Amino acid sequence: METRLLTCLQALVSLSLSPLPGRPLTRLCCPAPTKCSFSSHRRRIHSSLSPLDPRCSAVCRSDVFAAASCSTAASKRTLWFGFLFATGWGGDLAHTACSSPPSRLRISLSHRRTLVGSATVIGEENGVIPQANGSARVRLGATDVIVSIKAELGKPHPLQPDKGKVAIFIDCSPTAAPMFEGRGGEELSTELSFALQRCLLGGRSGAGAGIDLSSLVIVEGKVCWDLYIDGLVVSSDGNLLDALAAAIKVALSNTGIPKVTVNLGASPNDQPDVDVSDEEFLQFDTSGVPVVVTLTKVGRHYIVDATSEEESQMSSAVSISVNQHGHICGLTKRGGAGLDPSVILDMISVAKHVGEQLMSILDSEIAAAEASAEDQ
Amino acid sequence: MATNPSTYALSQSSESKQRLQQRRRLFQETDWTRSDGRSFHQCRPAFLRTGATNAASGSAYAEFGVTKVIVSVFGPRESKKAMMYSGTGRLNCNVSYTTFSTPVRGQGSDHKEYSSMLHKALEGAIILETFPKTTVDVFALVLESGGGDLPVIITCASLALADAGIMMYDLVASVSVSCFGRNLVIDPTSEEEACQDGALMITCMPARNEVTQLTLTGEWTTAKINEAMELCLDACSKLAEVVRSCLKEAASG
Amino acid sequence: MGAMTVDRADGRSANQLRPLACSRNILHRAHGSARWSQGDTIVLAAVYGPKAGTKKGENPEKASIEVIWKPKTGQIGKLEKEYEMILKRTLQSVCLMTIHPNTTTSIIVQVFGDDGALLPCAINASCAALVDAGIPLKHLAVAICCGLTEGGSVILDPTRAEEQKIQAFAYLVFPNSPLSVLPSAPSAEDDAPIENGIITSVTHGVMPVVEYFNCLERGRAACAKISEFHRRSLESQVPVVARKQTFEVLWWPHTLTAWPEFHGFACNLSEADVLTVACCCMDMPRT
Amino acid sequence: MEYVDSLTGFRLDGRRPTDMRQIRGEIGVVPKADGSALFEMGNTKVIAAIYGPREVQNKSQQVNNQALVRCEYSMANFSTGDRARRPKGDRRSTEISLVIRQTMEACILTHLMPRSQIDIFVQVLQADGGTRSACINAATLALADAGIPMCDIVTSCSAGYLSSTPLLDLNYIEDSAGGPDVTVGILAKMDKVTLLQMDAKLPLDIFENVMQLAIEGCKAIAQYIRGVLLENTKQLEYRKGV
Amino acid sequence: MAASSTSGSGRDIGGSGGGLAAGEMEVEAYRRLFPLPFYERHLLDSVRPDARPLHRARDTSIALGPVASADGSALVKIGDTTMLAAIKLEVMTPSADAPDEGSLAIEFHMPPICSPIVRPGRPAEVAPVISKQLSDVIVSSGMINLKELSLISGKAAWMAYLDIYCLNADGSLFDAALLSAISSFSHLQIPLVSLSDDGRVVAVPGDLLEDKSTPELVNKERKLLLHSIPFSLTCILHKKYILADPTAEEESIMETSITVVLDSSERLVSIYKPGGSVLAHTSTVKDCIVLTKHRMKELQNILEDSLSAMEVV
Repeated sequence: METRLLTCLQALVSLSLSPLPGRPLTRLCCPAPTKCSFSSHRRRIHSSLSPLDPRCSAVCRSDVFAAASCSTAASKRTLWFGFLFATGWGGDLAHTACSSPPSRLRISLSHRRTLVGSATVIGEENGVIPQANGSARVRLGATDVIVSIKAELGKPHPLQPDKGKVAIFIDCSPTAAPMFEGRGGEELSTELSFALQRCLLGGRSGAGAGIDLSSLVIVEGKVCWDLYIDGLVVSSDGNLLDALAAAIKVALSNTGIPKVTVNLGASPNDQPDVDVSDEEFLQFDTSGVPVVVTLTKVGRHYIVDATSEEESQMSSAVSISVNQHGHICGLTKRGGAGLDPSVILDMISVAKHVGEQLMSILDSEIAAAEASAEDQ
Repeated sequence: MATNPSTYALSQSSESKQRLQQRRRLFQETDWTRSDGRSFHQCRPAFLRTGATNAASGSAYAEFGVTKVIVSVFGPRESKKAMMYSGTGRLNCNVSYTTFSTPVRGQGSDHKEYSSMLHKALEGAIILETFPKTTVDVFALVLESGGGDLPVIITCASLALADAGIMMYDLVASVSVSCFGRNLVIDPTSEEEACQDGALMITCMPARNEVTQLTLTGEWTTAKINEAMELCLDACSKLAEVVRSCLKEAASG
Repeated sequence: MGAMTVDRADGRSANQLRPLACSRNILHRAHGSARWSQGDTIVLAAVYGPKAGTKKGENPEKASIEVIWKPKTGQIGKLEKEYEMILKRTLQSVCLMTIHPNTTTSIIVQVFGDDGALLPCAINASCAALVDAGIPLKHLAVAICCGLTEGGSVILDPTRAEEQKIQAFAYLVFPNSPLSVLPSAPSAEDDAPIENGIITSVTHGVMPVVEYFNCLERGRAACAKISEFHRRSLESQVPVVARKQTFEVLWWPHTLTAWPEFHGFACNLSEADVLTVACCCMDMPRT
Repeated sequence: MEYVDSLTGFRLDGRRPTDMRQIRGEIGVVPKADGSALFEMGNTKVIAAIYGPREVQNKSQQVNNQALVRCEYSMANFSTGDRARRPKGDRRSTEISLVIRQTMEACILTHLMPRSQIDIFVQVLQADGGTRSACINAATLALADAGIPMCDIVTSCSAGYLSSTPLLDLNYIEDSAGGPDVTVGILAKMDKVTLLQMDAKLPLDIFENVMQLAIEGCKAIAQYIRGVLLENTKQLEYRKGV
Repeated sequence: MAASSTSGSGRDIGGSGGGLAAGEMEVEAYRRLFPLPFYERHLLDSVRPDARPLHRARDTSIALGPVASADGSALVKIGDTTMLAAIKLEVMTPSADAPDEGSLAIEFHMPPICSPIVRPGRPAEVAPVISKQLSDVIVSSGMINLKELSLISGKAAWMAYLDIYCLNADGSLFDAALLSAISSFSHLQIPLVSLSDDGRVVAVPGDLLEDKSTPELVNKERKLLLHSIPFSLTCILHKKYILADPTAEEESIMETSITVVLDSSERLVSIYKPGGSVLAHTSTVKDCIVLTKHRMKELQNILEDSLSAMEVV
């Protein structure tokens, strides 16, 4: 069965057809039908990007679709927005792919529709989890993750007195897959947690951190915010890391950190009194938070946003986090098969390109969500 | 001794704390000398031996500066009963630390992150098809930690696997590089690791020119990644030579 | 040597054991069980098995023994782990391991009271429980604790308070003396009778070598008495009537304190039924 | 603390004593599962996913004449007000898992699926009292979504007794007041009680009232769940073009 | 036949290089298939498969100070059995009923690398038992005067964490562990400390000792005085044979073992015989004690040699 699936998948990929109905690898068409009504506002960008494969001189066309729709339910306003985009060679690829000479690699990318939901609970802050400081739910096809952010007062690490602390914990709910039952999800959970930490928190010295830790300090060496980022995988259909990273970015964008007033104690050794305001909140700057792009290698191709079916046949996958400057903030490799160093460098340049687009879409949608929240 | 009272390790007096601060500032400058006198692109001397534990199918001991590691390989042997049937072999990795491996006494527990990283680094190099239905266990114990622990564990594990006669595509060598401002420093010590801006670790099979594992933290430009990768790949192939000569020595001796 | 006069808190002489008691077949679900007490040290042992299969790591060509130690309170620690191992190895040497190959016999040892000489008491209880379960044995293992006081005299079966005070003590386990109708088989290895051999010896504290041999001698003599007791209690076995456990409902006059959860398997009750049951429970005299 | 305003008779969150919180059920929230549902009771929000009937994973647990029903209850780290890392398999979640398993097992026609296994996974996203009931209701919806044969639908609701008033559907504040909390599960159509839990003192006549109130709550939920299932079936019909 | 076999390694026959002659292969096969008769044939000739006489222990070596980050450490090898012990001192507040005494915490670890029996996450059954035995023996022998570990009566005292790691388990684990424990205690260098302003005990770096501004030292002694050091020997009892210092293979084939611990003044610290099918008669116990006395002399010499070697360096 497994080998059959593999050959089938490979056949499909080499024909540049996605095994999912309605999701070609290189050409756009309507997303797979879902329950949610999808009134789309469509942006089509035709631009000549530098070719992804330096040996191939074909013009790369980028199609970016973004869609947002608002539906107002009786008691709560639900806001959905989604995007889907693809990069690849123009033309009718289903045919050219077959006839084209076996180039080193063909890059065929298409994200599933991402639904980032921030349900607004009556008169409160945006967020799916009302008791958290910030939260978000991201759906990527059948993958569904929830991220909640909680800020608590803590003490800075003695070796880094001018920085706050961030902890990332990911949990895989058994609802997502029976194999996560009991302690079965632990391995994946810790792997995801570590990968996200690597991508978001920068080096040991704190350089290159996506979350500005020094903004979390209240009194140097005494009081700081401890940011707890809790992720929960509710439904899993591949590409968990990208979904979680996007959810963290969105959740951080609607995170309100309470304003504090500090009364310094009489002597410098005293623990200062901290007054936490429950009315005024400070917004978090999320422009520096990187996005994660996972490129999964199936056969000779690498694809973005692999479903679990596609992941089951992958030889290896590289997750690359890209920030707004186009710098690489973290990289992890999964899967056993080795990769040629030049392929990795090539993947990095593709990820940079995809990441830029993902970033701009996420940013604009966050802005739109904020704007509409303020309107309310 | 059921309830041990809470204890604390001796903290260094304030002078040495200042020294640490000084070092940290020093690392930000463009030119400084490393505490062990190496140049930026020079690795620590590597000492490798096979046959550390005779109860295992294969084992190896590695000493890179202060870092000391023992890896034992068991199997191929019967998989756990709960495991489902598998046509290919399984690889099971575990990394643990001794309580005295770090300057402050630790818990000496398993290191889950390193265990899974070791697994990922090795599985691509082992020909799992050669031992269907069975498991090869790779267990590592870090006797003393002095920086670059994971690369040392991975390299030592590949030597132990070769000692155990497990079929591999190629030997695996691993090297890490730290980034300080503009400088790239290869094979960092734990003191350097504590202050680094970013790190890149490569595990590769030099003869096949394949990267089996790559991790990166901190902010990097593509050009710098390029430079660091080249540096590491070069060091990996040299390290693999050392491993190879150690195996030859063991076979002839 | 002789028995020097030693002052013991409970007025015993140095050679005197605390009152022994043994009752068997007290748990009706276990295959064999025994409760053994030496003064206030009380241990209940239950035997389950032989069950099919052995654990990984055990020799499947032989029977395997598993010991689970349940302390009176709290979690199992290093001391209990050590006891488990000693008990397991001791019982292994007593059982005929080749009769039921590839089976596991579990012995659960529950401590009720610890007033010194806990391990010997547990060994005696487990042995009685093995007999009760009908597990084939070579002979019984009889255990005793010998203490060495600061003054250099040996006391038997010390209490907990004595154990803590004395300089050293030894837990010794001997086989019981066989009552054989056959003339004793010519022992190939040694001329010494089997009851002189030590099955298990565990010592605590520093003692001169001669004192250890002194302990051995005294322990051996005491073990002969204990094995006599063992034999008598086995012979006079009275079948114990197993009491059926009754369904208990917590109640307080006119108030339900706790409603034991019930989840309908076959008995989906109607609302009226529930109340009837509740009323019935409350009318029921408390037993 | 005053849990029921003596003047207006309203509860802390503005409900009347016999009011239930707003309930909402949604089918099919986990696309990969065989059946799934989300159930909300006010701020309490749970997801249930069903996997099965499928081959028994652990052969030693296989039952030859009926299906094996298993359940795991887990709480998200962020489900309560104070963030806490929850180790899996603590006493509370084991107990609730058992309660849910036994309750659902009673209504599933297990004898129709011998030698198979049905897994019920419930995940609490937000906990604001009555998680037990919400989980059972979610599990019922999810089982129906998975098409698992049941003799009836089980619904559950809790009721308590505070400030000398029987209160329906306690929220977290009322639940933690320490008063009696009666959780009832009923088979709606057969009108039978299948789950009853209480761990506090209560005089019998009051217990009767409180239980009656909880049963009324269950019936109301059953009404709602029937509606949700009906709507879902219509959708299915429509999609299949029947 | 006796000389033909190699040390008791558990490796595959095929893995040990194809150079074995056909006759030797048969011996190896016989050893694996019928281990007990194989051993009994050897015992008849009063020799063991590794060419040792029955009463001789394996070669023993002690290396002091292999762990730089510890205050005292030792690597002990008895045959192939390898133990790495290290002591780390930390500061604690002594308990009220013993205000001028420090404390010991002894832990014996069997990491998965040491033996095929141990798997990660499931510690070996014997590890806690040996831990317990070790701390019993070390505490009851009175080797260490806990008062020497006191710093400031009632305020601060040393807590000595002794962690022993078995790197290679090839029989007689307790003997090797005990030897590594006493070796690391004899290597222990107590750091010189002073009291800081906030009442914590801090280390005084070596280069500041001459400095006048350094606060007053709390302690002066850098070495512990070890009284009556315990030494042990494990023997296997099989029929009427006594095999000193068994390997793992011997332990697995012949199950009855007896461990005798004597201190340097030849008093008995422990006789440990947990069950076993062979009964120990008084004469056997006496023989074991005599063997232990011989072994103690050997071990004392080895320990002294390694200590003096260290001082020379």
